[in-house]
Amino acid sequence: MPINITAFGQISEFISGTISVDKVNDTDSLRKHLVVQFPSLKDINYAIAVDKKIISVNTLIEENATIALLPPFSGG
Amino acid sequence: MPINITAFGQISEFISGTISVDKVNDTDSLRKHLVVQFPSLKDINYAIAVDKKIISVNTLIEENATIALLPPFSGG
Amino acid sequence: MTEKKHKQIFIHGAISSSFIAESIQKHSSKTNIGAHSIFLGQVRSDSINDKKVIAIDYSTYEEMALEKMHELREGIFAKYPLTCMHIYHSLGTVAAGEICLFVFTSAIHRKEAIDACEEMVELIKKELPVWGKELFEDESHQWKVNK
Amino acid sequence: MTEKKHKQIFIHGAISSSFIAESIQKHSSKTNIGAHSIFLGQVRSDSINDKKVIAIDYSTYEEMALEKMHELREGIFAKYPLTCMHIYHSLGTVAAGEICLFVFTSAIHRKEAIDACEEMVELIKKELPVWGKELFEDESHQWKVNK
Repeated sequence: MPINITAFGQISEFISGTISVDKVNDTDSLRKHLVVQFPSLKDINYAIAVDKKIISVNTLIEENATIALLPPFSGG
Repeated sequence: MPINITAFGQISEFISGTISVDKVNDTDSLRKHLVVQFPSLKDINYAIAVDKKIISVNTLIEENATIALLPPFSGG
Repeated sequence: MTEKKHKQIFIHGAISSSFIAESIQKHSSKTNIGAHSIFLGQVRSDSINDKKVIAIDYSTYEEMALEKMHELREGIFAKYPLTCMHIYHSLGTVAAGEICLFVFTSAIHRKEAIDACEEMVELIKKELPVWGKELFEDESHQWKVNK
Repeated sequence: MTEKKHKQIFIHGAISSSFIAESIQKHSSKTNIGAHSIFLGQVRSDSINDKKVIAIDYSTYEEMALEKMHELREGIFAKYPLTCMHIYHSLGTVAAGEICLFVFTSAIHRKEAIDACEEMVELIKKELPVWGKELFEDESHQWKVNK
């Protein structure tokens, strides 16, 4: 299914827009898929937010969910 | 001897200028003398500064010393 | 799903000293306030591998950031008896020497204002989805890392 | 006996927000600074026995206060790696809602600026020979007590 992914910070330099992925229905499998498609992700300790909440355990990705890839914050 | 005393804060409301005292040559005897002359001092927990330094033990008062009576600070 | 409208904290570009002065001035009518604590983050011209940072370009995930800030505010107000708290963070380019973060807490007594301000600064650095891209003189860049 | 000339910290009347803004602005050329911490004391309109404080009249033992402040500054600079520190205290009458104390520390990193600012505020309250006379609406007064 196509997943709408928004990437931020340094990840936004190589990922943007909607990504079509097969057999991905949870965040763990999304991670595995992304690192294959974008090997640069390997070196980035990023968090995933589903509908604006950072998830800490593997989470099902519902249709129309908003997925965000968040490298470490560096505000202030 | 006449002692030049500067009083601050609430003490300045009833002590000002130079005070003549007899048989006073240290800060302990000055305290005893002052509380007789100014009974209001009894209720004020004041410090004495000799030449701009707050003294913590009985201290000789040299001629020309600058004596200050300092009620609790309340700046800020 | 109704979405609560959260208070805006983002300002485009640097936070000016006159903006800070106005914020302070506005509190003169609140005569129950005894103490203000203010933290200002200023963009530092660090040298990294002999290249000087000339500016930081800030970006955010705004919807998430405003929701998170609402949650952080509620936590701080529950913990400290504050009169008020104001927070502003820059987006876009902020040159070295300019202000990019303004945290302003006010309370009856100093302890609460000071502690709340410090805690809020730490929370912003750790939990607010904001990213700083350090721009060098030679137009190269590097992503900032918070300590 | 030669007397060292110490930095003046006293300002007659309230500390204006534009004065604070100028102090902040002056630091924009110091691009090694990453963090500023500011404490502002504001005169509170407390009610004491049903009488409202409308202003505080501050007085000091100036020679002693400047000597003491010099000593406190040296202690803080020895303890914290600060870029700079500025301190201003009002003398004379400051109305409720106006600023009477301005402590401003700057450092490369936030921790030092914040800790130094907080410690300096505590030292000023405890060790600086300054007295505040709280003035009431009916022209009576009471001497302020610091907690």
